Amino acid sequence: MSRIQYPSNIRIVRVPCSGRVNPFFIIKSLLRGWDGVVVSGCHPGDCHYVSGNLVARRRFAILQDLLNLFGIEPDRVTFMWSSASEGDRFANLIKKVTKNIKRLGPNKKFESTW
Amino acid sequence: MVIEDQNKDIEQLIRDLARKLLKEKEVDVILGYTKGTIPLTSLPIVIDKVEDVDKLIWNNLCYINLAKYLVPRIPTLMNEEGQKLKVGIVSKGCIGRALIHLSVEHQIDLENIKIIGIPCNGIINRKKIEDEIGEREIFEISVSGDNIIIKGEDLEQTLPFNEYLNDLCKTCQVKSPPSIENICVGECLENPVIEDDFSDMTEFDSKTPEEKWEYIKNLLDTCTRCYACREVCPMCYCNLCFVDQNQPVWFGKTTAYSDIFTFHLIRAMHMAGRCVGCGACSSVCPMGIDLNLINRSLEKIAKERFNFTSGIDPEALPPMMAFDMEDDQEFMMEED
Amino acid sequence: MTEAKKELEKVKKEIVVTGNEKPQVGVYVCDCGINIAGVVSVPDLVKYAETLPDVAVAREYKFFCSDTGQNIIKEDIQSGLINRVVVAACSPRMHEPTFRLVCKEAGLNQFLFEQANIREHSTWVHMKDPEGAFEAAKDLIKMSVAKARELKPLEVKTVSIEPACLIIGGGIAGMNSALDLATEGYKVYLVERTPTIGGHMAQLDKTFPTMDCSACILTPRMVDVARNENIELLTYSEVVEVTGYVGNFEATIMKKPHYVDQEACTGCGVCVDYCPVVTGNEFDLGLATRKAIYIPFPQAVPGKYTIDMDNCIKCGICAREDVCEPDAIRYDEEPEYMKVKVGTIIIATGWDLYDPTGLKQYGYGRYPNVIDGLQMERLLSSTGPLDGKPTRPSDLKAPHSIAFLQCVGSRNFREGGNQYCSRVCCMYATKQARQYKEKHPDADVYIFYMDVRAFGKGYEEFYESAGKNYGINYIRGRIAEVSEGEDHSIIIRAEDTLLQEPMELKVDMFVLSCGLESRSDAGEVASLVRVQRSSDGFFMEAHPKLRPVDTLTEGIFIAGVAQGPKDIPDSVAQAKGAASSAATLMAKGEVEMEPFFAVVRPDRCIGCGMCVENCTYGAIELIDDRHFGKIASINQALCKGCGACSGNCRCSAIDIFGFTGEQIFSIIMGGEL
Amino acid sequence: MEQKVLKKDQIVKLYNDLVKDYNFYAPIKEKRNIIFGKITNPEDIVLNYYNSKVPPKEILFPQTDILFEYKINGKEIEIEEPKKLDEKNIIFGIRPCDAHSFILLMNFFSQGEFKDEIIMNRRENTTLIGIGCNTPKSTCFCTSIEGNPFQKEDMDIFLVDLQDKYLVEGISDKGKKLIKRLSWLTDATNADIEMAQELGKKAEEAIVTKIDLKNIDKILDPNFDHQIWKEVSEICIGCGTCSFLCPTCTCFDVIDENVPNENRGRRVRIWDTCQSCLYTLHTSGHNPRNSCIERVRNRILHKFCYYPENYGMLGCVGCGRCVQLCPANNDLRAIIEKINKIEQKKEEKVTV
Repeated sequence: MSRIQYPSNIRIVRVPCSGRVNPFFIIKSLLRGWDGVVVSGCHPGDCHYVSGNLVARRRFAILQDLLNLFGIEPDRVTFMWSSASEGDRFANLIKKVTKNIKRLGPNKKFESTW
Repeated sequence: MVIEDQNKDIEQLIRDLARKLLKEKEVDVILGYTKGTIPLTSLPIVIDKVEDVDKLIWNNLCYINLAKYLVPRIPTLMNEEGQKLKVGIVSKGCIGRALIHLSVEHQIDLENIKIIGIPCNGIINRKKIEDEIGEREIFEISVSGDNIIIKGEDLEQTLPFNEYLNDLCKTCQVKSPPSIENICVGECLENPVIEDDFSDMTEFDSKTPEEKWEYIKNLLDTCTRCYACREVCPMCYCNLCFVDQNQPVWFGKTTAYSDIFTFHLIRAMHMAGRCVGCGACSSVCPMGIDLNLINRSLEKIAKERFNFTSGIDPEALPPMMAFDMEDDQEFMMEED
Repeated sequence: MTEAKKELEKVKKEIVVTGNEKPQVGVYVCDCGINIAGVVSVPDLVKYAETLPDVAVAREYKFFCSDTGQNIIKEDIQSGLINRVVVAACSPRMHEPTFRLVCKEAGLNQFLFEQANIREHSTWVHMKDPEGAFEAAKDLIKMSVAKARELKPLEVKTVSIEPACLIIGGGIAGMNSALDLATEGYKVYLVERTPTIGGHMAQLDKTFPTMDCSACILTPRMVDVARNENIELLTYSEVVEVTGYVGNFEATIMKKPHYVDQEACTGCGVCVDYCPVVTGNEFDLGLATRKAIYIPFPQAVPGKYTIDMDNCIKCGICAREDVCEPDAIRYDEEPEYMKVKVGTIIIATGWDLYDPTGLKQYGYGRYPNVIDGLQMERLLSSTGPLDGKPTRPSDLKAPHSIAFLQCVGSRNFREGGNQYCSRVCCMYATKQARQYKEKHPDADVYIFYMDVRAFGKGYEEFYESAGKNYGINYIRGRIAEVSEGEDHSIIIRAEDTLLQEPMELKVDMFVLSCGLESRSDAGEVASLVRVQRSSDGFFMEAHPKLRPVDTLTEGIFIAGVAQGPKDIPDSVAQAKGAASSAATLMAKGEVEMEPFFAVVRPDRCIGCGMCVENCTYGAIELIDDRHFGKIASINQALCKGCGACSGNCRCSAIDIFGFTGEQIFSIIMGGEL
Repeated sequence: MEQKVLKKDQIVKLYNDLVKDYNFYAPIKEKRNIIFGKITNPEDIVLNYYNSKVPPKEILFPQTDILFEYKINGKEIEIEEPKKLDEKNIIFGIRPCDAHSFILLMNFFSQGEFKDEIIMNRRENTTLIGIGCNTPKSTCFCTSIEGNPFQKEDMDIFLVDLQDKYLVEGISDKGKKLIKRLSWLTDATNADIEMAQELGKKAEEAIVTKIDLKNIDKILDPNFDHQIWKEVSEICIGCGTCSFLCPTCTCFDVIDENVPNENRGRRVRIWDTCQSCLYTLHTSGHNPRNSCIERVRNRILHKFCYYPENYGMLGCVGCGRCVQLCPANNDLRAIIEKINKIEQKKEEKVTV
């Protein structure tokens, strides 16, 4: 967005709405060996699909709590709101995520690569 | 009143109510517990005759959540024409909660059920006893006064009842099923109010992610993936559990810790706001894995995030079935 | 058979893909001029793509969106070389429709196409890190190929369109859209929150650069709107809910109570004479008064009266038989709600003037003789409170000297305010200065500016003549602060940046040329109709160049300043554009919906009902299936494919076409670590 | 003298002697459970145990068994076979019932058209050093399956616990050879041998659970549709505990785990159980064993009817694990008792 630069070590998977993001996607990505997962959706109230992000927010709140319970560092999985017009914000958040994950180091807890 | 006497009273209550329901043809069968064939167990039983009522018992080893027998996946309680029987179900608090939650999720019709409410006085943690006794065979377990008496070969040991309760029972605030008009008989709770500070979780919560990871790993890594925890759980009624799904095969089924971990993590995810805290999963685990920590945490998440306790109100929607603009979102990342 | 006929036959040939055969993926990596090729090596990307599983062919071209580029893809499809298409280029927002059409025309199901966005997601955002950009582009291609291998053909679904349009906002933009659509024969519901249409333009006196009278050109249009049979004018009303989707929106409109029966009121105005309550008149920005029972201004449409209940003391005088002959007063009126079905929606909610109170250094709100540009407009207006003989507020004397300050609240990167240029202030200040000089040729008029932007037709000439023929002093410089001198005069301290020297100037009146802002409730409107706003707060267009009146929500258009600051001609042009876009959609009578809706796997569904509760659109219900018992069932006409149901389903019993579990699984497994 | 004596404090020596050439498995306590684990420190070996919770079949037939890994390079497919198949194993402390289960397992894996070479290989390389059960549990019923707590035929070397020492007897050639290698073992005295015989008798008497399995296959065969199956499955919750922890159950599932875009993957064998509803689910959606009724029936019929039919012996070793561990206390002993009470149908009815 607006060609604002952000770190090149993220890969984007397109989904229609943050509501589509099943916890499977997140866990599978970690199992696959990705060092971190980011889910980005529209701000509450601005959901293109009215309330998909609110449904998702509850799901993510629970998932985040459980990841925490199971001893996964909270910064491995990040949830954020960022609208289509907030290129700056998106870039800043991605920079922050990258910084956080670099601090954590490689994701070694999930050894499976299958 | 000492535990021993409470048990006698509860047993009497069950038998009286069961006899009455069968006699008055309010129900076709009674689902309850009878004495197990080996120590540290009880045996679920289905009776349909008044003369069998005295087989029904209550002790502190009635750990199976009988609500499980009513979910559609286990369709045995039918008459010859394949119609559902009207069932009277002996219900401690967590069975009542499970029934109510199952009705919220459209799995059972409460109209077909009579909840025989009893004031549960706690379930003994079998694992703790086994740990205590070690490699010696137990022949008999009984409750005397406020103590558990264990007898075996060259063995007689007295253990304080309260210390050997399931952790979930220690914090349980719904000992009798929540009352529903025309469905409940016996002892039920009117409009239960749950107030819980989850102080038992404080110690665990204060651990670092690394410590938690080690703790949970140590807890789960003996899992043999027999899925007894899932099968005994009244809330696990899916046709096809996520772990068994193909197209695609999301998660591995091996005993590698990643796969074990993933199964338990996602099962916990699916239990959030739904677990009724009966502890049956821990009681039945052949490897002795105690899932109470996860179950308590699920209750905590539901309560603290969404002010919801499962299986209390048949009209209330569990957190994952609803959404709210005003939910907390402190976990969402913000710019610095 | 002639060659042409043969050619035609070839084009007609349909490539049958069931989804079960081996995928043959064609990967087309676009240079996009230098946008992509300038950062990463496209030939290397092509070489890489060739190594990916099931890739039959990979090619490079300068612009695959061009005719030649499209034909390259078409030929590969038609020759049977490929049955899946991946174009690695720009955002699918940009060219997904283009390439889908390519597939369709070549006889391949259009949903067997996947776009890898290596421009917006790689070469643009990692421009300074070409190596990283190359790795990212490789992965994005790999992930797209992985998804493409799992693509299944889908059928588009068409839905009929209600030939009616809801227009929110009755200013000059909304009115023009309404008139155009109504003339074309579409039903229009024009909703305006104030008691009259006309909007801000009604407050203006003359319009630059032609100096024609705003009211003279606006009022006839207002009357046209009121008279048009196809337009249902809903003034003093607000849209409170919008449901549905393109072609089939349902809007709930609240008609606020006027407390005066609008049918019965004859607009005679006797009540106003009797009303004992005097309050500030919004229309004149508090520079004049009105009664508690009022019409906003004499030419208001409809010219019926409204009681302002916030100020009414319910004395009952206006309800007296001798005051209101038609007996139109209704103190107990309640809001009315009506539901309308429309196929399209145009948002023309306009703007708010920047409030300069926060800029303490300019004294607005503290010194009586500091006013904003819109107040100046009312002072100059012949229909204004002073009948077009402007005086200054402190002593109601005509000022001898006036200073204007430009860019108040605009182009401001430091002290709050807005970063954008409001586009109209240079011209309106010039116009106002000129108007004042016309009336008081001997007055001293100064305009403090950063630079004058006179970009429109006739604007530069207008500006030139203001200096040359009217003697208006343009001073390049920003004002540091103002203070109040004796007799409420304003002392300005500034720097003349052309002369590079500080200056002090005493004037009788100081006008702040405030910029335009998105309406304070734009956020609520955005939520209501589910469109997005850009970071400046204005509604966001689907594409800044190519789809300036569309929003990202199909069937919803934007017109006028709601989209961004613009002058009257631009607003009207955009309004007509929005009307035309809406009409284009409605003229087709039906619209193709992307078939990306939810599907239930009945063997997995256990009927817990979670999805039913999660679905905003009410698209899911539990049914009793003959074979599977109680299961969820999707109403595809209502489903928008957001996937909230699918994300929560414990049984994975709901999938979303276009974003199936298998496809996303492949993407996750596809990326290189 | 054929019989030797191993002092309990010599077990460390035994381990040290053998660990060079063998993977040494013995009972250890992992968390709260006794299991057969690969020993790295001989101090970990637990000798005061009834039996392991997870049967030692796990060593032959691991719950997760990677059959091979593969990679595709263009048109070439590289297959990497499992390693470590030729490693030699010793299972020390295996109980007679579990040793007998190895016979049952190998019946399945090595007979007939399809032979499982991986498992046959492992079995070939495994030596069983068993210990008799001086104090059987109340749930043990090996004597009802023609076995006994001191049954030594299925072992390579058989030990009897004589409190501070073990009486060591080589049974198979493999076992005898091994004993020869352990030249430091001292000879047993007559008193030791007599004491062992005494203990054997006592142990056999200590088995209190007696179930009548004499005619069970004949009763089961014609009663496939008997209403007793509804009765005995009513409280089954359908978990797989009974079969996962059964030393004789051999069902497995084969799963291919692929990394779709990397052209590599592996084939994994995991335990499966006939108690899972998915076990028999057809692609069509039809499931011939759709409820616990059919599934419980299958388990009983398999062990007590089909297995005897196929291999001439009961498919159960009487270890009692399923009795102890069933979460719903659906006691196999009670089920057999009920089956035995089924009135034998008359001949002519059976033939219909």
